Parts: sequence; C-alpha cells; structure tokens
Amino acid sequence: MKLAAVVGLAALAALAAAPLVLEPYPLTLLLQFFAYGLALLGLNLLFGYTGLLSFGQALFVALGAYSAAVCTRKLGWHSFELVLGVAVVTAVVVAVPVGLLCVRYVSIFFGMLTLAFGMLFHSFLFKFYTVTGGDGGMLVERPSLLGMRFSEMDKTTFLTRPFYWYALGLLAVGTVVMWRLVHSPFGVHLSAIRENPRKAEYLGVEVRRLRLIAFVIAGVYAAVGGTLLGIRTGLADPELAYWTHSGNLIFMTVLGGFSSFAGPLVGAAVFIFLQDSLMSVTQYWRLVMGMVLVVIVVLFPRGLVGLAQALRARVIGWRRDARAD
Amino acid sequence: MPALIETRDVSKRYGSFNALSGVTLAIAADEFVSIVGHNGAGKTTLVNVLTGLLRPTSGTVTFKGMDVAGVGPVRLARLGMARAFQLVHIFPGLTVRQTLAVAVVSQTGKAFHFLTSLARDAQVQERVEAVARLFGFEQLDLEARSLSQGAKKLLDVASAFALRPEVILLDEPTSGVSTGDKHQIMRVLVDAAKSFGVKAIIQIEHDMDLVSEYSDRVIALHQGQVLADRPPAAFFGDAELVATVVGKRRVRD
Amino acid sequence: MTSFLDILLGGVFHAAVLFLVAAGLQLVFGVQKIINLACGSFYALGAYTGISAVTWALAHGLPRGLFLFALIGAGLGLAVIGPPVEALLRTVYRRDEAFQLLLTFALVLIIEDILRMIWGANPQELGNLYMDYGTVGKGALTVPTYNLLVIAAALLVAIGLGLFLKRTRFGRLLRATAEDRETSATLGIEVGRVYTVVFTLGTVLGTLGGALVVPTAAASLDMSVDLVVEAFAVVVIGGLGSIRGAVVGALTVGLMRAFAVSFVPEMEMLSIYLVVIAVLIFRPAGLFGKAAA
Amino acid sequence: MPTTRRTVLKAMAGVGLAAATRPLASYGASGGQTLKIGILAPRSGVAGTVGECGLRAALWAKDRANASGGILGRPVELVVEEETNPKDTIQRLNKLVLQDKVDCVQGIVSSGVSLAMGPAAEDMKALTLFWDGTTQDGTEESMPHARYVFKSTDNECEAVMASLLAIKYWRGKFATVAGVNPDYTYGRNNWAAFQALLKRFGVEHKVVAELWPKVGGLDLSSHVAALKAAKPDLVFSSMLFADLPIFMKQAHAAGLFETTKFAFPAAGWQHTALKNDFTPEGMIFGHNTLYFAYPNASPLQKEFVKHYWDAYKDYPNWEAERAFFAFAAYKSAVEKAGKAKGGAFPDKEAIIDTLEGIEVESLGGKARFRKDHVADQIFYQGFTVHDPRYDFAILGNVEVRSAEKLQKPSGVTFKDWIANGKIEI
Repeated sequence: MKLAAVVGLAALAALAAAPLVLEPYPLTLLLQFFAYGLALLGLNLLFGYTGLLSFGQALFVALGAYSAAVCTRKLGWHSFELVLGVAVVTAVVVAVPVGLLCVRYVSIFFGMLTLAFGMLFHSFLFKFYTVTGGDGGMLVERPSLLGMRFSEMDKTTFLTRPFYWYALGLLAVGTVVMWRLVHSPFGVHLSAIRENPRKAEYLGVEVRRLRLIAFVIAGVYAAVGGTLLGIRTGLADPELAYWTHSGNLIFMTVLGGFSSFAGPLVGAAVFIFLQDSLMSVTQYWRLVMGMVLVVIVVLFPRGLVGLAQALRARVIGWRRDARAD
Repeated sequence: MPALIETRDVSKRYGSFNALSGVTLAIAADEFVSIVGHNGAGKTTLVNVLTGLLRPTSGTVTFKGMDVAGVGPVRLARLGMARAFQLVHIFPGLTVRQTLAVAVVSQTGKAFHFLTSLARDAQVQERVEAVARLFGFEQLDLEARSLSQGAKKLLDVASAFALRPEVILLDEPTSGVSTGDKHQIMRVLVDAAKSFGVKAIIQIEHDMDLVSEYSDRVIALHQGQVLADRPPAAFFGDAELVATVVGKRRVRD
Repeated sequence: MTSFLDILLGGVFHAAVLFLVAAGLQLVFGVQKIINLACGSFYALGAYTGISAVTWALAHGLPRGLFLFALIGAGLGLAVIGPPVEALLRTVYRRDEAFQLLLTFALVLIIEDILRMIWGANPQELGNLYMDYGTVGKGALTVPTYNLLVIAAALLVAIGLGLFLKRTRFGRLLRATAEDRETSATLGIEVGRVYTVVFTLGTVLGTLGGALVVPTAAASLDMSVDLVVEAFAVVVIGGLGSIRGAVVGALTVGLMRAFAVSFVPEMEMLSIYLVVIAVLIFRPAGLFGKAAA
Repeated sequence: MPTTRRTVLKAMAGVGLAAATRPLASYGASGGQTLKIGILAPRSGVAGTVGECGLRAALWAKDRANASGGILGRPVELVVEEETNPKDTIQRLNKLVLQDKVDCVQGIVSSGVSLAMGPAAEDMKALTLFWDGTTQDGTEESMPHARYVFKSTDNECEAVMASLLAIKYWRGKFATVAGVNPDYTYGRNNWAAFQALLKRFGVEHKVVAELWPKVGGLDLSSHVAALKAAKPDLVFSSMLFADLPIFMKQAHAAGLFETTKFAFPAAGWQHTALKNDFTPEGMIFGHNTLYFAYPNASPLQKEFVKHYWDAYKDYPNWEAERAFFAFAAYKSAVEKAGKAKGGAFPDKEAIIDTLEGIEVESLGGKARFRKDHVADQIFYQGFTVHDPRYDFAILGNVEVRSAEKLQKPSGVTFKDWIANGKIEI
C-alpha cells in the first residue's frame, strides 16, 4: 500500500503542476486522459475485478456527454455540479435495468448483450433526429465550476486551467474511491465472483446483486468521464456510442494491464498519446494501433504494468542474487 | 431436541430415472453423520437437495424449521449451512487470507461495506487468522493456485468452516489425500467443528475406516432409498447390509 | 399483390447476403467458441479482391459471362489468409475470451487500413456486369437472375454446411471437438489441425460471400465495421453456433428490414436491435443455440 | 476511378505506399518563414473518397502558389490531419492551432464535425474556412455571427437547385412524389427543402413514399421494392455515398426507371461510379460547384482537370473546388491585406476583414465570401446524357446558377426565405 500511495501522490503532483509547465496542447490530451481514466476505472471494476467483459461501455460515456448537452444547451443549467448530478442519475437509471438483464450472463453472452445495448443507444441517437439532433449531435456549452463562469477566459485557457484542475480532482477522487472499493469487503466479494462464481455462492456471496452494483458503478464512472469529453469537445454525437469506441476502451484497459489497479490508467495515457502522435505521422495509424494490440494480447497479456512488475521482480531477483554470491 | 435438518418423503426424478425416492431423515445437533452407498445411489443428489441447490420433485426440506427447498446456496450460507465439494473449489487468484475473508465477510454481513478497508478490519482479520491457525496455514498471503493439492482441499473445507455454520456438509473431504493424512484431516475437522460451534457435520464418505471411527451415525443409501440409518457399530455388525452397500471387497484405496 | 412479392424477394435477397456474412462467424464460434469481430473485414476483403480479380480476368480475355468464376476464384483464393490468422489466434486459445475477442478487433483495425492501402479510399464496383445474366419474371415483378444466384448460393452454403457437419466423417469430428475440446483431444482428434481447417473454412465463407455479393452492390471502406453489427444480430437471433439458427436469423433480419422499410420506415434499424435484445432476454441461447449462460 | 484502368499493382504504386512513406505532417517547400495551412479531411470510412479529392486539390493549389513565389513571398506548407468523429477532430484542431501554430485551418466535410468545430475555432480565434459541412439547423444554432469561421454554401443549395429544375421542366408531368434520402441531417434538410419549394410554387403533389436508407448502406433492394410498390412519378434523392451507385443499379435492374423521373441533387460525388449501362438519360444530376466536363469551363478548371487525370487517372468532384476556393480566397485575402500595408505580412484581423466580401477566380468560376462569412459559388446541374467519351453519365444541357439565388440571404431564416423570399425558377 505504501508504494502505491507514494506513486499516486507523485503522479497527482506532477499532473497538477503540468498547466504551469506544459504547452496548452499536451494539456488538452491530458484532459482526454482524465475522462478516459475515469471511464476505465469503472470498466476495470467490471472486467479486471469482477470478470465481466462489457463490450458496450461506450453507451454510458455517450450518456454522460448527452447529459452535459441537454443540461447546458436545452435546459440552460450551466453549473457543472448539476451536470455531474444529472449524468450520474441518468447513468444509474439506465444501468439498473440494462444491468439486470445483462448480469444473468457471463463471458461472451455478457459481451454481446452489452454490445447490442450500445448499438441500440447509438441508433436511437442517430435515428430520433428531432430529439437528439441525429448525426449532427447536440452542442455542449461551457459550464460554471463551483459557480464561477470564468467568462473572461477563452475556451482553451478555461479547458487547460480551471476545468483541467477540476477534472484532475474528479479523477483523483474517482481513483481513491475505486481504490477503497476494490480493497473493501465488497471488493473481495467481487474478486471471488471473478475467480469462481459457484464457490462464491456457497460462501454466501450474492453474485447477481454484486455484479449489478459493479455494473452500475462502472456506468456512473463512464458517464462522469463522458461529461468531461462532452465539455472538452463542445458537442455530444452518436459516434461516442458506436461499438468500436467500446472496443477502444477495452484496448486501453488491456494495453495498461487489467489485472492491476493502475493498469487501465496507464493504458489510457499511453493509448491517447500514442494515437495522437501516430495520427500526425501516418495516415495508416489504425494499422499500427492494430499491430500494437496484437503484440500486447499475444506477448504481454498482463499489459504494460504487468510487464513493468515482471521486470521489477526480475531486477530485485538479480540484486538479491548479486548480494547472495 | 428439534431436528436441525429434516426431509419428509423427498424424491427427485430426472425424466424416468428417480435419483431419490421417499427419503425421510432428521439430523439433530451434535451428530456426525456419514452417508454411504454406491456411486449413483443418490448421495450427491441428496446433498444437493439439502444444500438448496436442487429443488426436490416432491417432499419438503426444512432447515431450522424453515422450508429451504431449492432456495439456493447463497441464502442457506447466510442461514448457517456450509458445503465443501468433492472436486476442489477454490479461488485460484486469491490468497489464503482473501479466500477465508470472503466467508467471514458474508457471515459478518459486511458484503456492502464499500469504503472500509478489509485489511484493517480487525474483526474480519482476527476470525480469518483463527481459522487459518486451526487448519495449519502459516503463510496467509500465498495465492491458492500455488498450494499443494492437499492444501487446496484443506482451504476449500476451511473456507466453509469460516462461515461459522451450524451445519456443514462435506463431500468426501479426504478424497485425493494420502491415507496417512486422512486421519489427521478428520481430527482437524472435528476440532474445528467443536471450536467454531458447528452443531452437525454431514459427510459423504467411501472410506469405511473413517466412517466407523469418526461418525456417530451412518445413513446407507441404495438406489435412491434409505437402506439403513443406524450407529456405526450396528451398521458394521450387519455383514449382509455392508455387502450390499459397499459391495464384496472392502474399499482399500 | 406483386408489391408484396417484390418486398418479400427483396427481404430474401437481403437475408441471403446476411447469411453469407454470418455463416463464417457461426461456424467458427460453434467449434472454437471464438467470436470473430473480423468476419466483416474478411467479407470486405473478399469483395475488394473479387472486383480486382474480375477486372484483371476481363482485361486478360476472360469472356464477360464467366466473371462469376473469377469471383469464386478470388473468394476461394483468400483461404490462404485462414491458417496464418488462426495461428495468431492459437496463441490465446487457453486464455480468457476477452483476448480472443480483442485479437479479432485488432484484425479489424489492421484490415481496414490494408484495404485502403491497396484499393484507396474510393468505393469500388463492377458496374452493371451482373445484369449480363438478365432478369427473371415480367412486368412489375422482374428480378435480376444474379440475385437469385446469390440466394441459391446462400442456400447451397447452408445445406452444404449442414450436410458436411452431419454426414461427413470430418464434420462429425468437428462437432465432437465443438462439444468438448479436452475429451476429443484425448480421443486422438488432432484438435490443432481441426481448428485450422475450421477457421479457414469460416474465413472462406466470408470472403466467398463478399465476392459473390459485390456485383450487386459495391465495396467501400466502412463495410467491415458496419457488417459486424448485422452479422451479430443474425447470429444472436438464430442462436450461437447453430447453422440452422443462422439461416432463421438471417431470414428474420432480412424480412423484418424489408417490411419495415415499406411500412414503418422510421423503425428500420431500430427494430433489429429490439429483436436482438428481446431474444437475448427471453431465449438467451437464441432460437436454436445451446443454452450456455 | 473507373476500375478497368486501375489494377491492384498500380494502386499499390500510386496512392498507397507513396503516401505512407512521405511524412504526412507537412507537404511543403522549405526555406523562408513558411506559411502553415492546416488541412482537416476525412481519409477513411464513408467520406474517405471525398476527403481525398479535396486534399488533392489543396495540394495542387499549394504547389501552384509555391511555384509563383508562395504567398507574399512566403512558401506555403500544408499540415494535414484526419477528420474522423467530432471528439477526435477537435483534438486534431487543437494540435494544428496550439502545437503546429498554423496560420489558417481549412477543411471539414461532415456536418456533425463542423457543428463542433465552429464554436471551438471561434473560441480559439483560429481562422477557419470550411469546405463543406454546415447544415441549416447547425448554422443558426452554433455560429449565429461568426468572426473567425467562414462557412461553405448552405448544404441545401443543391436541393434547392434540383427542386427548381424539377419544377421548371417537369411541372404538370408528375403528381405523386417519393423521397429516398440518407438517414441523417443532410438527407432530412434536403428532403424538407424540396417539399417546401413544391408548396411555394403551388405544385400539386402527393407524397407516396418517404424512405430513409442507412448512410452508406450496401443493400437497397428493399427500398427499391418499396418504391416500386408506391409507383411514384418523381423520386427525389440526396444520396451521395457508395449507396448511390448501388441504388441506381438495383433500381435499374427492377425496371424502376422506365416510368419514374429522378432528381439526384448530390450525384456529383459519385459521378464516375454512375455507369451509363444502369444510369438512364434525362435524370437531374447535381455536380454543384464543379462540373469537370463543363464545355466552356475556365482555363483554370481545364488545367486542374487535366492535372487530376494525369496524376490520379480520375475526374474530380465538387469537393476539389471547395478546397481550391478556400485556399485561393485565403491567398488573395493575405495578398490584398499585405498590399494595403505596404507589403508587410498582415495580421489575422486584417486578413479576415479582407476575406469578408472577397471574390476570387476559383475552379468553378467566380466565387466569393459574403459579409456574413457564407460562401457564394456557382452551381452546375443538368440532365444526364450518355457520351461516348465517358463510360459514366455526364450532363447534357447544363444550368448554371450562382448560390445567391439558391441560398437564404444573411439575416433571414431558411424557412422564411423559402416561404416568401425572392426565388425565380
């Protein structure tokens, strides 16, 4: 626990200082990292800790973005706290019924059912043009943070200063809460479900109910991430709910390593910065990303964090042998 | 003394094959019951019915007076009935400590403690260490998958005991363990039962030495029916009964 | 009355197209329990290669009427990509389904760019070549013969696969491996070889389907991502792993879309997902699949 | 694009590998303080072909400018990024403006992306010239009075012109009408414009079918069957992706063309795919701001079309003209503003003031930006004919109209303009 806390605080300090040091552009990338970090913390509670592969998590990211759009644009509520509240409530209201249906199944069936729900939401957004704006999507206006409008700032400064720190705060809180969750009694029951659901039942673990709670928590985390994305882009559009977006969320999680707590956060950061630099270098960036995914899946199933841990263990091993000789 | 578990005229049919027919039993506190019989005599089906996994085709099953027919293992675990399997069931990726903690968390009703730290929960850790000590586990932070086959079996049973159940059903607890250790395990089970206040142990067992030495009641099943229900001495005294239940040669393994 | 028949035929044709996309996905899942997200990409590869093959063949003297054989040649020729892809998948057979799913997702990304590298961004198509086979019927109810050919091809594949799995020795071998991989391995069935053949067969079903259908349509870059969703709908409704299920699933989706377009245009795509969700809730294994919750 | 001439091997040598090896980031002459223009164009998916056409025109315009000493003596460099979905394209815009510090951003095809880009560019004070994108609902909402963003002609121009042609030549020859429009904002706006114009000019009509095929769908046999059942006299369709040639093929096979008239306001994007053997004569086709085979086209257009054929063995569509116009307008504005300041390089505000109302010679002829930042170019539509020189349908008698007569003047909403604005047939 000690090392994790130190690493966590160091990262937090570095990220907090970034706006004073870095150019605005990398800060906009970090903003995307905060949004995806939250979404992946939720996804990994489901995937890494409870053993359920959701292939429709983008549904909740889109839900968050559209909540931000409806609040700021249609209802004129500009307080970000209100937007977050609406996004969380919407996520729960959608996640409970969808979850009730999905948690009865596991592995491939759970994945396909969540994919079907994701695509249902995508075609609803696309289809009911008069309500949702169809493929044009819905604009998201700039919110006020803790009541402050910062109207004297242009949007880039707003995004890379106050909104940046607010989003970093959300990610920090989200990370601490998730850390407590997975290390709580509730967390060990989730891990038991992942390892052996039948045996867990015999030890009194309410498998379906806990899977549903994990599904709802994952949905809420993804929706909060979605509001950050919506405000950063200034628009919520149906592509956010497309199945390939869910695929990318899983790509990031496995890239970082789904069997460790920090894996998804590392995966999100690496994915965002890697894709950004690739897109400027070659028009065939999808090919390169596809190959990176193949290498990770085949050679480093425990992801980058798993790789780092293995290297660290080996280094410690060498040092111990060296001392022993 | 009121019966802990009671079945009245329970039968279970799979299509035309009736695995159990007309089984009426009552198991009270302080009994160590062994269920014996050929493979296919209905032993496992009976345990599945008793543990709420299977709903009987007809008849009633009550636990502490409550009808528990087919109610499912989760509720029964909460009511105080635990079960360990013939095939080892463990959580490969969890440590010994975590495995036992899963049972203790259920039993102490802390499953919905979202934000408290499990590691720093004194009550839970204390109970975990007590069970571990009793079952002879020194290193609690080893992953279950890295344990020996015997240790895995022991952990499986230990996690059932960690539920502090009133009744525990064991499906051949010593199978796959060398004959030398069998008695050692049985002694651990009996001590654990005593110290955790387990009221009754029901076990499916093929090894007649263990049946005669430890159980104080033998229920013999044959083609889904209760052939005999008597103390070990009376059971082993009746050669003809032993022959039909156990078959000609004595079980050596 | 003819309009009803017309819509019905449109629906059956769409069902045939869907079946050719879904059959490969179904076979591979049935035996290897792998969901191949790249089934749409193989289909697209078949379409693009089919067009280039026909163009090349016609330029080298193949009579116009025989373009069908150039298509079939292209579709079958792509069987060559089956074994290497299966070898890649083999590295993750023992691991969590997520890894197999992700590996096929990586293939989707890779193949999309390969298509663009070789054939560029413009949609490719074969003009009216398929009309060389004329039309059938008269008056309002005229249908291109080629469409009937596609329907026949889909039927042929459906029946052929059904018989192959039931009647032939290798087919029974496949079903045994599908039932239980471990025991069939112990029985001496060379599971590795079976998987290579099955995956290659699944690939060819996709590429052949893509090549056969492309004359009536076109090959464009976004088809590999779009087709996956419809193929999923077909497989889920019909039931995972069952060829008969894929036929029924394809017919359900094809006819529903055809009639939705004519009577409830707004609900065209949405109706498919609602059926998928309904099936997954009430009959999770699909109409013909084996329950595997 | 005619496939007979493009074999697999040639494609590998031509577009594919060459583009991959040369760093995409910057095509451009080096030396001197380079003038950087950021280009955002789709390279893959449904609109990939259109984005590529626009990019080719921008490259040509850049090379022509650099050949004559760049802009105000500064060599021009294009920094090309890919337009995908709104979320990622805003990220590319940020990179161009904040990291590459480009002097001007040009591009964008999809309406959804342009809706997000407008406010973002305004906020970042990034001079942006759209190629395409803006739809009716979007423009009013997101950019009521843009300062840094210059928008393309309204998306409905092509629908307005096609409707006017249909009324002018076919009034009285059709009673029942059907719509087969792509199921997204663009398709819905065009279909609404067509019906509004029929009402405006009192054309009696009954809508017998209103179909919304999925954008880029590959099987339209059900839609063709529905149309045959409805037996419309006139079909209005603003389909413009790979689904258009498929629809034509399947409609032709079903004998739909014998009795029904067709108007395709956006056929220009797929012109080389609409082969003669399934595209009858006498249909209204919209080539919009660039008709490559226009008999009395300007020398500039002729030079470009020749270059386009030599380089890519293909014929350009109107996206090339949109890209060229954006580049030419910017170049001319910089030069005019520079001259006014005695040759020193003008600042952004001066360039914008000059851009407002600027008129340049573009590929499709005279084109200008109105004071309200909306483009005003010349549109070409006409009736299809079969011409031995091409295996695809081109236009017989070509009507030429400036966008002024096809789009709402500034300060008037689209609905008001259609209902009571000055519109001549």
